Amino acid sequence: MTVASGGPPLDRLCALVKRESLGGAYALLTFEHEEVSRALAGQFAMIQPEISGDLLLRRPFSIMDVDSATGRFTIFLKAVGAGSKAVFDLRAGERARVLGPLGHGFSLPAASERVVMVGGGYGVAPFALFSRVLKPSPPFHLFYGGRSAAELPLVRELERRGIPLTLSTDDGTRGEKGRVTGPLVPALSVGEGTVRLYACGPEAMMHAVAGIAAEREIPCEVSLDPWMGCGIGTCLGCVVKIQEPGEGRPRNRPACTEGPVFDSRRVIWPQGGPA
Amino acid sequence: MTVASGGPPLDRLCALVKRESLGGAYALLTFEHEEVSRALAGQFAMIQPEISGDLLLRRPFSIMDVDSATGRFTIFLKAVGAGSKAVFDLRAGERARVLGPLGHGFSLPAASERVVMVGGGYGVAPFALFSRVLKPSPPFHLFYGGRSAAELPLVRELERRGIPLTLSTDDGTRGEKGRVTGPLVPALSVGEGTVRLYACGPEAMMHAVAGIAAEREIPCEVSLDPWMGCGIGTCLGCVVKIQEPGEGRPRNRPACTEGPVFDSRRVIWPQGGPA
Amino acid sequence: MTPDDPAAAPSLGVRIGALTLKNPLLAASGTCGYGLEIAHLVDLSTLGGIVTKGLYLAARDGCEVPRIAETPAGLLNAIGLQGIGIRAFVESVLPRLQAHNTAVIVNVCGETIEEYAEVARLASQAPGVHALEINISCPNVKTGGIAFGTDPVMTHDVVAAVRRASRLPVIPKLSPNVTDITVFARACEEAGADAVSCVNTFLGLAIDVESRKPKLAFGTGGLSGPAIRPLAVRMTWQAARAVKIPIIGIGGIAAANDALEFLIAGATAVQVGTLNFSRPNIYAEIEAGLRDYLTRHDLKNIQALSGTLQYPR
Amino acid sequence: MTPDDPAAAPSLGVRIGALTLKNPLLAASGTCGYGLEIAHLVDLSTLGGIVTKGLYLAARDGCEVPRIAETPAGLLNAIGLQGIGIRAFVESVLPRLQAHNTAVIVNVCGETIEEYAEVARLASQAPGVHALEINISCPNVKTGGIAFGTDPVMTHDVVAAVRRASRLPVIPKLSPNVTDITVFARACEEAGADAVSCVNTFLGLAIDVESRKPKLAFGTGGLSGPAIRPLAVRMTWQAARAVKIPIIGIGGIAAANDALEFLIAGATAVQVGTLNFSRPNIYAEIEAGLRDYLTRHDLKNIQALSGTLQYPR
Ligand SMILES: Cc1cc2nc3c(=O)[nH]c(=O)nc-3n(C[C@H](O)[C@H](O)[C@H](O)COP(=O)(O)OP(=O)(O)OC[C@H]3O[C@@H](n4cnc5c(N)ncnc54)[C@H](O)[C@@H]3O)c2cc1C
Ligand SMILES: Cc1cc2nc3c(=O)[nH]c(=O)nc-3n(C[C@H](O)[C@H](O)[C@H](O)COP(=O)(O)OP(=O)(O)OC[C@H]3O[C@@H](n4cnc5c(N)ncnc54)[C@H](O)[C@@H]3O)c2cc1C
Ligand SMILES: Cc1cc2nc3c(=O)[nH]c(=O)nc-3n(C[C@H](O)[C@H](O)[C@H](O)COP(=O)(O)O)c2cc1C
Ligand SMILES: Cc1cc2nc3c(=O)[nH]c(=O)nc-3n(C[C@H](O)[C@H](O)[C@H](O)COP(=O)(O)O)c2cc1C
Ligand code: FES
Ligand code: FES
Repeated sequence: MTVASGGPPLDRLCALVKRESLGGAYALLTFEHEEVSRALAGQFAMIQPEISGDLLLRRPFSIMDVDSATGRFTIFLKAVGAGSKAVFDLRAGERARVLGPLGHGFSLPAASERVVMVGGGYGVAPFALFSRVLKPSPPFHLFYGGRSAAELPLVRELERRGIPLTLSTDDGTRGEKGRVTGPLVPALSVGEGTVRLYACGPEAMMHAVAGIAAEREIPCEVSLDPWMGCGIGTCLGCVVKIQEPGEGRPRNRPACTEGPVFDSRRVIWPQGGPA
Repeated sequence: MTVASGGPPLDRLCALVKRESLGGAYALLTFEHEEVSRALAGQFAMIQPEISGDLLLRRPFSIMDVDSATGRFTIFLKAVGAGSKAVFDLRAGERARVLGPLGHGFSLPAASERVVMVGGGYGVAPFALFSRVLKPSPPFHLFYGGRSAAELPLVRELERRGIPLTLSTDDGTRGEKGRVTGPLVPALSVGEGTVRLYACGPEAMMHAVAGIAAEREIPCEVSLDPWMGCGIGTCLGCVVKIQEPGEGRPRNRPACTEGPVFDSRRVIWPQGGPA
Repeated sequence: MTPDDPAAAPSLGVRIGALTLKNPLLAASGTCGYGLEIAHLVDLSTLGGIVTKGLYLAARDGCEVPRIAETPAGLLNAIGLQGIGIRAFVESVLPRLQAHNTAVIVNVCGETIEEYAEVARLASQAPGVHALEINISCPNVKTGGIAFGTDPVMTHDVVAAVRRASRLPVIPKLSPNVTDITVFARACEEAGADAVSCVNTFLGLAIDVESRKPKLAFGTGGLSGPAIRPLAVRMTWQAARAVKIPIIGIGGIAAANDALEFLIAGATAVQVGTLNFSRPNIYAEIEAGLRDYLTRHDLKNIQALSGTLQYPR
Repeated sequence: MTPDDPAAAPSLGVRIGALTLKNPLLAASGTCGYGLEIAHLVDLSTLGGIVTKGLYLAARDGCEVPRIAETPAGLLNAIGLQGIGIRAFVESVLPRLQAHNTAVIVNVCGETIEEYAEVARLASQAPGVHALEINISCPNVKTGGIAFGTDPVMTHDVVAAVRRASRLPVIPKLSPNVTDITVFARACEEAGADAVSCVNTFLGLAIDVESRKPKLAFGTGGLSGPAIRPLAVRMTWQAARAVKIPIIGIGGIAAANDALEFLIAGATAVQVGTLNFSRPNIYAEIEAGLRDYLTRHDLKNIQALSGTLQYPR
């Protein structure tokens, strides 16, 4: 597979070319979409089955992998509600409306920076793609946490790709027991060079990572996960509170066009607290 | 296959066990539904895919065949709009909500009566089932008409069942050229015994057959085809104007519960005219 | 188990004035015939009750067909209150209904205030009628109907007249086709209503573009079904804050969660309408869902849920 | 080919007062940003025009999230008119919009009549604004908005004030949350409006039953999308019969046939709202459908279709 650079988004009715169940509510879905096959890590696509019944809106999914040579991209999907279930239920050969690539992805680390990625739940998806553009030196590492072993369905795929992994589960059924921030904190002080953090997952997890980063003054990017209606900045449903350096107070910014990846220092969390 | 007698309807979520395409918008669909598998000819079922999107109502379909031994029934379906298309698009193994058997079927002929059936379009379906309960003597005959050869998709199936057939098409691409009433009229005067007419198809066709029956004082039943919302007499969407013998004037009667099969002399046609 | 036993099954019983329902689920007027039509598919004794198709003094033929058309997640209808008339109902339907052990609510119609009162009087005299729902909100008739329900003074007068004609609980059914539903809920309360049903159908129009005619023979029709649910929930919430009498929430209920929305918004009971057509056995599913919800949320009875919406500010 | 050539392609051009649109398809306010946001996905020059997100004098932050929730075939929103303010629009957006060769209609908002007039004045002075749509119908703000649009006197006064402040075509946008939309259409006509937009969103409420809170942070919201189409078509038909000025039909348009329903009901142009979110390139499909319809029905121009509904009796 080849990774190429992101370009302008296009809306296409495109076929699901491959569907791989990962057990439970998880699956990998591969679509044919030239523009999205050139997406950058952290970008996403808005997806809806061609026949979508009484659900009007598409749902956002991160790009987990791309192959610009064949014009394909893959998402890692967890069916949680009606919209994601409809995409989950697609069978190979059926078509979906796919608009992408959308949003701003992760910024690349400086040559000297050690990359530490923290993924929770389906939030681990963009790090599969991100790992492909990272150089092995300085080393990068992915902390992948979930509620239980069954909620870490991407482990095998990440291992297959040779991504250095540390696993954790809330219930201890796989990896370290407890939050993903448990093994993360000590790891930040081990190893050479400066660290750069990237986090994507449940809000509470990202908030915690942002706090850790703030405390240690580590640069950190978070990929926010608001509910999105359009993906292109028109519905204003996905706004997040962002404090831009020059501005007097935080403003509501559409995460779809100005994010979903933000510098964690700019984010005003609903929970409040440090960051 | 065995035919048994109709019983009370039941609403079941049942599997599509077989789907046979007949080309174009036509297909034969076989479902598992014990009660409907004991339907009488002329009865129907209200059907909707389990996942029906933003379409609220089921659609009515005549029972084309039953097999009470295996608890299955078959419909002959033409996809015309969104509701029938949704049923048409079901794949084997998928489930549908099926309520049936519903309505009153055709009454049986007297032992001496020669049966002449007239089917147009998907209206031919109930005659496949009806033919199974008719005795070969006195003989019965089915006139099957359509716009063109492509609109007679059930011919092969009817032939396979050994049903005596006369075909006609408006454009002459199969059988006699012209309306189905063309070959019908002369046939009524040939042969022994008294005739009993049964018609099911487009309204104009049934109106014409009812006129022919009235002129010749032949008993005739028509299976009316109004738009139905519920199939059980509650929505009052399917009413037809019926003049009952003892009543001063015609009344709106639900075709789903009082029909769909009516004595053609009772029907007040929107077109007016004899009947 | 005593009623206070914390492990007791939660109670679904509700009270609407003097009327006690074994659960808050009613079949809506015009969507369950006179009850008997659905009795072979639904065990009526498992329902809180049924509301009959609208009844005038005399039998009526209703509108011409087409009478119904589907719209996105909705149903547009102009049946025009075809019905057998109150006398035929009392004589030939009611006796057979009683065996089914469910509350019977008669949907009272009229072209004049006097006719409403007379239908109410006849219904009240008959044994086995438990309450009267006053239909001042049908959009599909040329006289009466919605004309009463979109004028607060006429609403008041019809309700007061029915109130005088009957000792049964009187439940006017509000029209949603108004700027401010609270004005009408209050008019009903002042006229002596025991509860209000909220809401009837929304006036709509669907056009067949090929013929350039309305899809319904009558022209306009009433919109029902899940499409209208957010509007009906909003009106239920508004009405519940405006009056002290109970509200029966109606509009697009297709699942337990939908019924819960109305209850949380302030309804005491709910009616299922359009969904009866496609899901005649929907009540069992909704009832199970309500029980499950009460258990999960540790609520002893469903009345405790009514009006518990935490509205911002 | 001359315009009278029977074989000429049918014309989609329409006139709304002094405003000429190359076709009757407009992108609705609040669903296309300020136009530029969608320009990489839709060739704006193929649209009749775009209506901007609502603009006040100053920038606004809008409501808290969640701001949108899906309902059956509908969308409930309470954005709360987040926007950059008229001055920033005129200075930084308008110059870039002009290159796109489409009609630009500014959606004018205000908390007071004076603010409406001032926004209108600033918009009218700027080059490249083709008309003003007066938003007197937003249900998601605490001051102004729907309060103006559900009172015929206030409707009249706002429209008259904007009329005085601007020479551009003035198009008040009606609220559907009223008993009789014709009263409001007439008030607009009398106040000097050049057309009316029909309609804004319907006030709705969706509840998250687990938390017993509204699904939207603001509480209630405005319902849009195919769910409301039959209601919006009915109102368009009523308004078109009540006034002489043109109507712009809005509500749940998702296909050419939907647009045709509004036109046949009496609209001169239409707006597509919610469907922009899921089908940003829907205009090409609708336009092709309109052309096909005109050809099949042998109509030379789309204006001939307006109000051709054959209503019974
Ligand atoms: C940038 C981005 C990338 C994503 N990437 C992935 C991915 O790679 N894989 C993946 O599986 N998922 C991903 N998601 C999440 C995915 O989009 C959601 O799971 C999906 O939108 C949920 O829709 P649903 O209809 O299935 O569930 P819903 O029924 O919509 O509910 C899902 C959750 O959202 C909440 N919710 C529903 N409506 C609203 C609303 N109006 N406002 C706020 N909350 C609401 C519900 O309460 C519930 O908790 C991503 C989301 C974003 C924003
Ligand atoms: C008793 C009975 C038995 C039937 N048996 C069969 C069968 O065996 N096989 C088969 O293929 N079909 C059968 N049908 C017809 C089938 O039910 C229809 O084709 C189907 O309901 C059409 O629904 P649709 O959604 O596909 O089309 P729609 O989009 O609903 O349109 C189909 C036609 O119905 C018209 N229509 C739509 N809505 C209304 C309305 N509200 N009022 C009046 N007309 C309307 C449309 O204009 C169009 O001409 C039967 C119908 C009845 C009543
Ligand atoms: C076909 C049909 C017929 C109706 N007839 C009546 C009626 O006779 N009297 C009445 O008060 N309401 C009548 N209604 C309104 C319903 O009782 C109910 O208020 C409305 O449909 C909204 O609920 P729903 O969305 O669950 O259908 C009718 C509704 C439909 C769809
Ligand atoms: C998210 C959203 C934001 C909206 N913002 C505005 C607005 O700023 N001004 C306005 O007049 N209408 C606004 N509307 C209303 C639409 O312009 C339109 O009138 C309504 O959505 C009905 O059309 P539809 O069903 O095609 O969406 C908004 C609608 C939505 C869904
Ligand atoms: S998702 Fe619509 S503005 Fe971001
Ligand atoms: S289909 Fe509903 S009454 Fe016949």
